[in-house]
Amino acid sequence: MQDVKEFRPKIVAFCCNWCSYAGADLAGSARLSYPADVKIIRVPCSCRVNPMFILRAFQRGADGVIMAGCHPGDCHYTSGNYFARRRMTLLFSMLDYLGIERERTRVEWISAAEGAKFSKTMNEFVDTITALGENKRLEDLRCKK
Amino acid sequence: MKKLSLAKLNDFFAAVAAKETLYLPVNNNVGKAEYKKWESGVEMSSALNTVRSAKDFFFPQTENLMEFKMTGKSVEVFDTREECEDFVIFGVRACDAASFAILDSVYLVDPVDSYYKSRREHGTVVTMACSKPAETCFCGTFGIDAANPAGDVTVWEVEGAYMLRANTEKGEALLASVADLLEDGCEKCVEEAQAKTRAILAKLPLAGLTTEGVGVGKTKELFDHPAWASLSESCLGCGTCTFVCPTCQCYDVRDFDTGNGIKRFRCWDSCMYSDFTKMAHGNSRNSQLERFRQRFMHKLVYYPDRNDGTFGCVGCGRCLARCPISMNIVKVMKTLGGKN
Amino acid sequence: MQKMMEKRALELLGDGTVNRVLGWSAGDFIYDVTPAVFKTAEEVQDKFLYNDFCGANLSKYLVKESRKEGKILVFLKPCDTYSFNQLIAEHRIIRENIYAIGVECFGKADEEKLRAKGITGITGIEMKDGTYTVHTVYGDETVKAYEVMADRCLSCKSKKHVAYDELLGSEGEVVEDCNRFDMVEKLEAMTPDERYEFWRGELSRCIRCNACRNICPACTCEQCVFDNPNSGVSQKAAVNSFEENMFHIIRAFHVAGRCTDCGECSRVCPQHIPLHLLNRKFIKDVNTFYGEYQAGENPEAKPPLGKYEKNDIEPGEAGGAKA
Amino acid sequence: MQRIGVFICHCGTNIAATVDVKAVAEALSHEPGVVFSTDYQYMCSESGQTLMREAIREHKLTGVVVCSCSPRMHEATFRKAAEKEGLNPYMVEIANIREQVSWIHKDMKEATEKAVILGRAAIAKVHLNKPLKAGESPVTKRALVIGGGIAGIQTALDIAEAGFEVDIVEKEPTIGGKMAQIDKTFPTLDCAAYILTPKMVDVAQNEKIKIFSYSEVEAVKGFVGNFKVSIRKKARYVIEDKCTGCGLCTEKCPQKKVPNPFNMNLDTRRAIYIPFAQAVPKVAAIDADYCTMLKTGKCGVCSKICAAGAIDYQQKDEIVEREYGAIVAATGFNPLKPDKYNEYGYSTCPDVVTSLELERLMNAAGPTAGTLLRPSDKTHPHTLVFVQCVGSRCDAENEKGKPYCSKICCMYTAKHAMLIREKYPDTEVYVFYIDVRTPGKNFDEFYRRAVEQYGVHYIKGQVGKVVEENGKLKVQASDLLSGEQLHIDADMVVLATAVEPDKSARGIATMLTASMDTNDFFTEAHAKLRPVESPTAGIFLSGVCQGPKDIPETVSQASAAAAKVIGLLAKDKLTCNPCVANSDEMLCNGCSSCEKVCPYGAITYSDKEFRGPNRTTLIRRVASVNEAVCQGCGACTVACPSGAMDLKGFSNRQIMAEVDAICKM
Amino acid sequence: MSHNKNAAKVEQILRSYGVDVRKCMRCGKCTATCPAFDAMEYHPHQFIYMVERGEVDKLAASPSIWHCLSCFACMERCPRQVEPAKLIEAVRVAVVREKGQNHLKPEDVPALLDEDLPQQAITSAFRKYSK
Repeated sequence: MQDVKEFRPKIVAFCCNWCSYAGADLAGSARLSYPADVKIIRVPCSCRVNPMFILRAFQRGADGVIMAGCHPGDCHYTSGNYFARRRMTLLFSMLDYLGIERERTRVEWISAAEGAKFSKTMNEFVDTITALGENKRLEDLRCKK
Repeated sequence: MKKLSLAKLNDFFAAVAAKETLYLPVNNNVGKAEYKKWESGVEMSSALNTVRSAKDFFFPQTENLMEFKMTGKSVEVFDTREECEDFVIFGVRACDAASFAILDSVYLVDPVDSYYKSRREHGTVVTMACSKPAETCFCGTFGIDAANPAGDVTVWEVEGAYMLRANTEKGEALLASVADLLEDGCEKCVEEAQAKTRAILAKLPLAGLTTEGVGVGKTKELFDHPAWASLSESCLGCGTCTFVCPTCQCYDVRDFDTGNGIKRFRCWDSCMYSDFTKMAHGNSRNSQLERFRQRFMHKLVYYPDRNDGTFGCVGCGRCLARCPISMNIVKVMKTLGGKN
Repeated sequence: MQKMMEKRALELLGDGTVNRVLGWSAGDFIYDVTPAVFKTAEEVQDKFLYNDFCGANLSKYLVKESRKEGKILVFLKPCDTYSFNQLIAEHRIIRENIYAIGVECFGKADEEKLRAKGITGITGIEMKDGTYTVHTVYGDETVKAYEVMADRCLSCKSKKHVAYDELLGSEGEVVEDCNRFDMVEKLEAMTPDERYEFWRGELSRCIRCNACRNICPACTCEQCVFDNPNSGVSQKAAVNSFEENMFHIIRAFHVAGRCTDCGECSRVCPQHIPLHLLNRKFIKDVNTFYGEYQAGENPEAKPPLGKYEKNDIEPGEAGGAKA
Repeated sequence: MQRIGVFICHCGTNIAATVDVKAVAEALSHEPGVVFSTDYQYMCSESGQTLMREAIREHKLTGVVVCSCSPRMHEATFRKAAEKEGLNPYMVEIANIREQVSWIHKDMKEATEKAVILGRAAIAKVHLNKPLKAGESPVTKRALVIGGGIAGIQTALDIAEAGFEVDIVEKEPTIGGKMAQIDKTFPTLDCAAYILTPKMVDVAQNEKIKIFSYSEVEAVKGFVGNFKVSIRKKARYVIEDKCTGCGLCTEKCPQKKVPNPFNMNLDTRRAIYIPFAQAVPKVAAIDADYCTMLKTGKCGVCSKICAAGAIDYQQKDEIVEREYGAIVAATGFNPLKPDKYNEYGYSTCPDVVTSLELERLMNAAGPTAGTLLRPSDKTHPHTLVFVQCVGSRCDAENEKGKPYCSKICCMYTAKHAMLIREKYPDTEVYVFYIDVRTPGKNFDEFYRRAVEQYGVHYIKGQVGKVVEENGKLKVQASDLLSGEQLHIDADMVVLATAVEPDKSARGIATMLTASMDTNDFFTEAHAKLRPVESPTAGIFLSGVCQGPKDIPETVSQASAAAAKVIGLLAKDKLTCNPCVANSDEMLCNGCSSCEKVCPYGAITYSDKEFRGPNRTTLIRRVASVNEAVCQGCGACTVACPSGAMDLKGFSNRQIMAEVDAICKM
Repeated sequence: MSHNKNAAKVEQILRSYGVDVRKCMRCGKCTATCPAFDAMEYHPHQFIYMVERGEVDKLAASPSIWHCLSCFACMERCPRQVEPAKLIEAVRVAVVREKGQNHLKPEDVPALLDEDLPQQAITSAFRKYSK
């Protein structure tokens, strides 16, 4: 048997401060674990997430990027996630169009009360990305060690 | 003079490629010619010329210079230079062949650009005389003979065969290495082919274009010429002309932070860009007029001033064909005084 | 048409309505037309041209020109009027300083298609009754206009002038059965792998000359993020596949909902990359997900990314990988 | 280059049991810019903070990274501690290694690695942090209440009670609103006038309250604490200060045939009128559409008989400019006009009335002086049919009605049925309902009383059609529980029509940049936690303009809105969140993309001069952000193609630095 | 009792006429409106509920569906756009299809037509009287 190093994906999660980041805190308090491959970046609102950040993450070696925000209608800033939803819909569709795996990007609406959903979503996402394997199509070889 | 029967062309390519990498113009997925590595089955393009010039071989669009890394308080520097191997470029036209001399005059004078020099030394240029020039061609204006290109080896296509002439030692060596595929050539056939080509060249719409009004010593006269305003008015400031130009040689040095260290690379720059030669105090040329003027003054005045009257343009016509708004060096020359 | 345009230009210059004319100026080979500002009647008489090779969209020049002293006359083809409107919507051009004349367009020719037919050494082109007689140093060639019509004109979305002060010819109509999304659909029907291969094949030719961006009437930023060293994403060269993707995805995203589909990006690409297919994907998606929207049609309309519906489609539901 | 101090918190064993805190401190000490790195038992404790403060002083730190619990927990604590030591609080960043690491991971090696990465990301961010200063803006200590119904009245009274000035803008000649038209109120059945009138008088007498009656808001400028409002005082042709409200003119005016909207047009009034006896202000107004003098220049009766000389036919609309710190929308509602429902015959049969019309028909001050009579022949009705949910609870695609439940109809119908049965025991009263909805204190008891004590016939079903035949209203209805189709010969049919927001609300919302839902109800900042605030700072909501409500609910909400206003006006200065958007004018195109996605209207544009190439001057339209209004969501930053718009504290480069640090291979 | 029996058939009926029975809030206005009430065993609001419950066969077997006059009053007045008349038509069509034969010859149709009749009423009437 060849000794193959187990593939551990790198996953960036953009979480809005008011819902999803609080949801992640709740997941933590409730000890609802999810893989350490997920690293969270706190943003004020999902509408702060620029498509450039997502591409940047892939460039720098991320294998999956997930954006989590308040449920539509519950945005702390009333409308931010609606705009974010349109932007991500178009961006993801474009990535798909360019032949970049659709599953590498995901949007979830997770409220501050949904610690369980946060954990479940992250577990699922890690599984999906692990199954997909390394990000090859949006990588920047200069950033590989 | 040697002769290569076209029936043996593939054998010839195979024999060359067996020793060193062979590049030649090939049609790409949209039917335009670009230089590609020869492999069995690859066919040479019949196009007059490639979209990008052959300067890429010696002066590529991007090139890593070195890397460095900070660990704690110290900086480590790594030489990332890759050893250049011998290669042959086949099918270079007279204009591009002439452009190498212009690049040499920049990069091979002190301080010598060692990256460029290494490539030049390893490269053998096989040129191909033109037989069907286009309306955008005006190499003759600069004294370049499309029917008799320079290069290490020159090739003419005559009926059913190529005539090959080695011009340099490198060229001799190349032909010697494939001697068993070659027969003795025919000087007369070449002369006939040249005469044919020259007859066509004389009929081209730009055949009468002269360098009158531009050239050595014209800086004062032309710098404040009122025509620059209208000529540059529609320029978009894109870099298309400079990037397809075989003689444009400006580059920028940039650092890329990979997260694990810095990669320092150089890449083509364009004097048409607003951030060209931007320095601490700002830009030296603030308006598109100044930038536009710079490009043409450089090719038509400053360069000849410093190089015994040799112009910085070889008349390949790429910028004429590619400029999004069809403003180009020919229109500039005509406006500044050159007669058609 | 050229005569009428010239006449109006001279009249308007003459009576002082405008002090400049933005039009197309003749070149050396009929097809190499340059956008130009004519300041005198003599210049107009001498150089003004309107023919089947006047494809350049003049509206972007108005960003600078409309801020200059006095009123400028501009000639706009139907598709240019959409860009014109969009620039007005974005406050990029000052309408009061412009006198816009709409001119009819029946599709423009693409000189690349002449070249593709092996026609070279062109010394002149005669255009008559939908036929071009091309004089070359190698003899004359005849081609039908539609054979060498630009691809973007073959899938023209609208022959309607949506903004003008005056019309020469008819106002025109929106093309109802426009086929401009055919290629997008074809790509969508491919597998992700095929799509990936397709786009790699195209985008890998990019030389980052910025012609697409600089000609684009939607790209009028004072400084592009990709040129701004402080943006953290500046790029000067298409160093590798990532940077090619990054530049083109972000550029398409930045003009999403603003791109009028004028097709200038693909026209000017020296490497013949079908960049319009990126923009059209966004246009098609916007139409599918958020209802029909044509940028530039109505300067008052809210852009699709500047509004929302509560029941908009979720990112996970849109598109999706095909087997 | 920043000088960064890193502090790893053990959080007792909360973190330290799973994360090798010493290893993290060691690893992070090698990061660029880090000059100090340590770990400590409890960073949030007094001694932990002291440790941090000493390090700031000793190592001249310019930035601090605390690896601890969620920033939602102690970010403020650490920022305050840093500030005490003279370090700008926004130079402190938190890496969440408790909720995101130690509590969810078991493997120590993995957890430690992740803690280091999160620490690195925070360090990378701090490198780009800039000291931020919260801006301040003054507060105009006066509130504007738009609408003078019970909601507006209550809000104004409560604000005035706290000592702040309040203006009420009411578009009618009097305040009082819908409640003034109502006869009795559920579930206590006390008279609306008895409870409303004293409040109206309080308003009139309160020195802090100024009423702009017969006036409308024309334009709103400014932002929270600093609104500038133009109010149009419509010409009423009566000088307010002179009119004594004696009412003589309203009796002598020869133009008698003016429909009386206060009585739902069931009777008439004169061209000069005071809407009702208890009107506040009690000042007459001339209806220009009917006044003979204004129309033809001949008459002048009122002017002749007015002893106070208050009539002024030359009066013009007047614009008043006022400044406010807060604005309350209390624009109220109207009952839906059921004229699209041909099956109920509202437009054709005078005896088919709406519930508000019935209120007037039962009111002592109404057209029938309180005796219930049929409008058609002024006879006493014996059989009455009430229809519930007219225009409420319709499908979203239904053009005639509204999708929501109007909430108050079940209760006022029970009230009507009960009052009629009490006063006229000889009547039969039928109520056709879909559901009877009575959530509220003593509400269901009230409804049950109508059924059990007063014998009102509640029938589950709907009325299908009403046809007038020989002076009777033939009502065809379904009784779903018995499975029958009923045919009732009724004398009157009463339609419980839906409430709909006042038509003026939409325009007002636009002026206020307050958002509205598809039904034109104002949207609240948070459906549960901020129900009386609009998402736009400084705009508050009171009454039915936010959603259907009964009187007690309206009054509570009105007081709640007042409390919020008082909280705002009590401040001398407003401290702004410094993490707000910021536009780089050198990069801005003025394209308005950002403005379109700003939920707060915080972005404005102006033409500015810039230096162009070669000593030229260019004028460009550029965006600027009002820091007092911006809430820092960042929507604009992504809408901006040129990158001119960025968010302080969460800048593009900061977030990308975090991305880089996290993804670093 | 299952709310899902006959799911496929119900789905087919609903989809064929674009009716959504779940929109019904059981107000009974359709039944209140119906001029053919007395002739019916089941009434319009029950049609809706029966389809929702999957009792299509029971409904199809009832003569009630043929008593609908297709006057569309219920459709006009339904506050929730449930459109009972359309549903009834859908059930009738399903019944007719199951019979697998046409009861009227196409060439006989024109003579029976009255220009003012709504199209749906015509086809509906044909089905009804050719039973």
